[in-house]
Amino acid sequence: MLRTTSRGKPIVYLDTAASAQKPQAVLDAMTRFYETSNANIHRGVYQASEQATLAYDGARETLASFLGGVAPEEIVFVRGTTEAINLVAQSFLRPTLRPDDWVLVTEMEHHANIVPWQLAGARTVPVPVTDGGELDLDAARRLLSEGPRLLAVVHASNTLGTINPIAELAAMARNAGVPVLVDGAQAVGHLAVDLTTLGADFYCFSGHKLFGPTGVGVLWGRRELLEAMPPWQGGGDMIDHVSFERTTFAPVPHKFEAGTPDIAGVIGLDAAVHWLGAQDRTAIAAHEETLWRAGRELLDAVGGVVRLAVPDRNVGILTFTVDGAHPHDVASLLDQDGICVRAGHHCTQPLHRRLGLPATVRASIAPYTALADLEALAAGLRRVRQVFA
Amino acid sequence: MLRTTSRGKPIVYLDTAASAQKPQAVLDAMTRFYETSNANIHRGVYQASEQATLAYDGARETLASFLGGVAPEEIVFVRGTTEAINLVAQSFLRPTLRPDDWVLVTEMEHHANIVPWQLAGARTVPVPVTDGGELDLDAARRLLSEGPRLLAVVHASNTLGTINPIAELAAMARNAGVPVLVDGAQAVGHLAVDLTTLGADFYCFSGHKLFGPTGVGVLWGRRELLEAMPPWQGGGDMIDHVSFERTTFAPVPHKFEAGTPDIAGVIGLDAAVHWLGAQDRTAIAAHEETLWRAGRELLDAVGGVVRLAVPDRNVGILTFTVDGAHPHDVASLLDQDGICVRAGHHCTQPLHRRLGLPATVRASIAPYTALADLEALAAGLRRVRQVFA
Amino acid sequence: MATMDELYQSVIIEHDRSPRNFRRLEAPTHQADGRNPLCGDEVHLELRVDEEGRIAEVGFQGRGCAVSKASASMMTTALGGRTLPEALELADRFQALLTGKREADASLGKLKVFQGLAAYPMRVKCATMPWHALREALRIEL
Amino acid sequence: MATMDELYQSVIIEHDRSPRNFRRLEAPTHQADGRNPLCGDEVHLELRVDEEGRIAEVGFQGRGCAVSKASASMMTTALGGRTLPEALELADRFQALLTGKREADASLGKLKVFQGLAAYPMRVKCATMPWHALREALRIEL
Ligand SMILES: Cc1ncc(COP(=O)(O)O)c(C=O)c1O
Ligand SMILES: Cc1ncc(COP(=O)(O)O)c(C=O)c1O
Repeated sequence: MLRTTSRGKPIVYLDTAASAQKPQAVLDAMTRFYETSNANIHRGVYQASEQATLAYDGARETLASFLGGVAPEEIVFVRGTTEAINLVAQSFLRPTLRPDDWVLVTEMEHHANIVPWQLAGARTVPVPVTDGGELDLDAARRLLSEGPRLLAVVHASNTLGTINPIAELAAMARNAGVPVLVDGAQAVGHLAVDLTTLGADFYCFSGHKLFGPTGVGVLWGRRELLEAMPPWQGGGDMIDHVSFERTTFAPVPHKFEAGTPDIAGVIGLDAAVHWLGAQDRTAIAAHEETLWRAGRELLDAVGGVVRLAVPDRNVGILTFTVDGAHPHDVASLLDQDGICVRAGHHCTQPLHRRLGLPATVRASIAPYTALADLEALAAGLRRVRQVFA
Repeated sequence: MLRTTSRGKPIVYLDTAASAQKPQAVLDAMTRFYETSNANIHRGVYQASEQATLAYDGARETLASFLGGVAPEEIVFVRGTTEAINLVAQSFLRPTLRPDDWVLVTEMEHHANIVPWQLAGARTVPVPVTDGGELDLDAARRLLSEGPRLLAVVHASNTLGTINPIAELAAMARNAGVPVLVDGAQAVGHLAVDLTTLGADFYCFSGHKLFGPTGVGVLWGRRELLEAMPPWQGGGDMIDHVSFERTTFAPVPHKFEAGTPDIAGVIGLDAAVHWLGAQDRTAIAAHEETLWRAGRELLDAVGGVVRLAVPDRNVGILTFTVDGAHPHDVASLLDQDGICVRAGHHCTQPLHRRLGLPATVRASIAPYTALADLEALAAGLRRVRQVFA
Repeated sequence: MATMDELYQSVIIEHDRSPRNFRRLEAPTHQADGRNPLCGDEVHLELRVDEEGRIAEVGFQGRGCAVSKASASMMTTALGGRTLPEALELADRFQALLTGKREADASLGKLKVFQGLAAYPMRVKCATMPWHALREALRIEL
Repeated sequence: MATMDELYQSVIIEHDRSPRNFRRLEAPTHQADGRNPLCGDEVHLELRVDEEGRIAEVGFQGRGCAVSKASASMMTTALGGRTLPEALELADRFQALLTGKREADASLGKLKVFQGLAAYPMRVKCATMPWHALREALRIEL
């Protein structure tokens, strides 16, 4: 994709935070699956089904070790971050929800980490975000002591790029006896995540933001919690015994994977994680940080570009507004130059209300981003300023 | 895949009822998406996102016309049949469920059309299956008059191949004021389905059995019903306005498509439906029926192979047992010859209990099946008989 | 076909800067709120329909991109003096123009500059949003 | 490496036809049910452990494929006279053999014919199912 053109110009892809481009190895793995061992899993004794099953179960092991060496049975394959959170909301929270129960979220959460709790019947109360774009930890500590059922917090903000101090928050939550769900959608592609030490109880992310395919994501949960939760969806592969009177269920993780999963998607995600594992992640992080700092300077030099206040620990997100020009207009005019950025509320309406802005423009940095991409962005913004001059 | 070998022999794929092989056009469409317009949908104003959005929304139109010309807004993309049924169970049934409410299912349902109703809190009561492998319509009529909340019935049985008289059942249900969900997982690949005349209220199927990719499926529902249903999953793209106090939702179908969907999967399914639309479906149906009849004779000639009693209107499924040999052993030994069949309960434990069999062997016929495949099956079964002789 | 830049420069920027009828009415007879949930843009639309059933006054407020603002601004001027059925018909014609289902013709007047937007489907919603609010408003008599 | 056919012909078919200890015990001290939910196979296993803590008798019933039946049959003969820790250790060794984590050695006795099954992971479950039931049974004293 990065070799293609957009609106006749070479593409400048700065929207990885929405969805990442895929290494060839990921596409190849999926095509190879469909061409050589396409079959359903867990049910056939013939070779293709066996290979599909081994590849699928192997992906669980790949993901388990990618996340710091957790147990493979703690990895549940879902469609993405959104489904993972809905699963926890419906299967962990709802069955034991009492009237007036509430979930502690933050002002910087993605809608995916707000609405599922509301749909499960809980109130959501936010930890405030400071003017510097960080979580107010004192407020978090105070709110944790007021008896929320759960702390649901984003590891890295998709709008600000802020990397939240999860270990610290998880320790506070543990003291308060509050379980913690972490939305890792924006974090896993940039940070090494070790769930054996992080302190979270649930962690989730989407494959498509981790250089993998659409349609697949991961929910990790502590085994005791997963085991105690009733199944959410029912169907094939998640049962032990079915009758019209009484049905019993398979052990975790199968209990949570009803029906035919996105087998090819899981195999693609496995390939993406292998690809990432073969990269020098420290070097990538350094590259991204260098570009992020350069990007800030380039934007500041345009004039009339107002960057959001964000902390220095950042996953490489540049979010800004342009004086006198609405974000959508900015993105449309940049699009004329083949530059792909995101404009809107980025599914964080409450954060935008906090910022007093209906919408912002976001450029996000990935391993394949080059300085030239950011220079193109700055040049594009100069043109936007001219149009609106 | 059909050009590959299995256990060193050319593959004989007779497990399309579990998952179909994919035309090249489907793989190409997905690869093309990832290579030329991979981006998230509904949120970007740049060209790649725009193309992805148009392709995704276009798939909704393709599916709507494939199903007889229903409204595109009535098409909800889900992971597969299983998720579709769970959605209806949780969003249509559960919110209005009273104690003692029950769902009328049938003895030939797949677990995916039994367990979700149970998880939603309803009892399941089955329409019996006759010795000939058909639904007992008199019993169905009687049971419908006893006040079930819903009739949930499979269009074509994945174990028997029976094509159920859905129009007739739907008419009975309508008289009794009972809404009808039809599990079309095994039907859409074989029959032309016209939802404007069928009489169903919900219809669902999986892409991977319709020559499409894994990870995608369709729920169709009457607009009035979908509109009246609360959302099931919460997250991005399904909201109108989000706040910590109160959230409002987007119109159908978006209300039911929270988070990033399997964009590539939807595009692959679109390609599969286009591919199917370009075939002569009458000719395919005739080909399948000829093979099915030939298959029956070939199996009967082996000796010691006992076919299940099934009606003549059939989607091309051959299910049998072999005297003195357990289905798993049969399938394993056939696998030695590169023959892929399914052995087990095929996710229809209640039907198997009705048949008095713990497991059966199933061979299923597809457009790409050849007489030689069935001859190979018969020869393989002769060898199985020798091993067990 | 106009490029996006030309579209902006020809008309959109001008209306964005000096929107017509950007105000509340004294005695509206109809009103509605329009929203584009994907971008958070909002428009509040008010109309006054006189005794003869003709649109006498239109005002809008809100925040949005230049496209939606220009579209709302030009809509308010295009509606004056029309009956409600005429207004709805204009809304349909505008929608058809932007979704490429219809060519521009004289009946659209100045609105036809928006035709260039048909090539940018993600932005079409910005331009049609005020018109959706109009349809809504005509249903909600005060 | 034995092919599936050879495996069946060498031992599985024979035990399938004449399973050893295919019966209920008079006075079991332990029992459990094993099930392979994917294929519906079931085994009911009973043990009698004597005063010295050794397995004196084992019986099984149920229905299943030839592999699970042969495995259960051979398990019942292999367990006689063992202590419970010894039985569990044998279960571990058997599991390791079938998952390719360990080569066959003399300690496995006749059970080592199952090694060929390691190449067929979907069938491994059939062979290990009775052994899982054993682990379960040793937890459930009657
Ligand atoms: C009749 C029937 N219903 C439901 C399903 C479940 O489909 P999926 O596993 O794709 O959700 C299947 C396939 O396994 C089926 O054959
Ligand atoms: C922080 C965060 N959480 C959740 C999501 C939702 O992910 P998905 O749409 O893949 O379910 C996203 C991406 O949109 C995100 O950035």
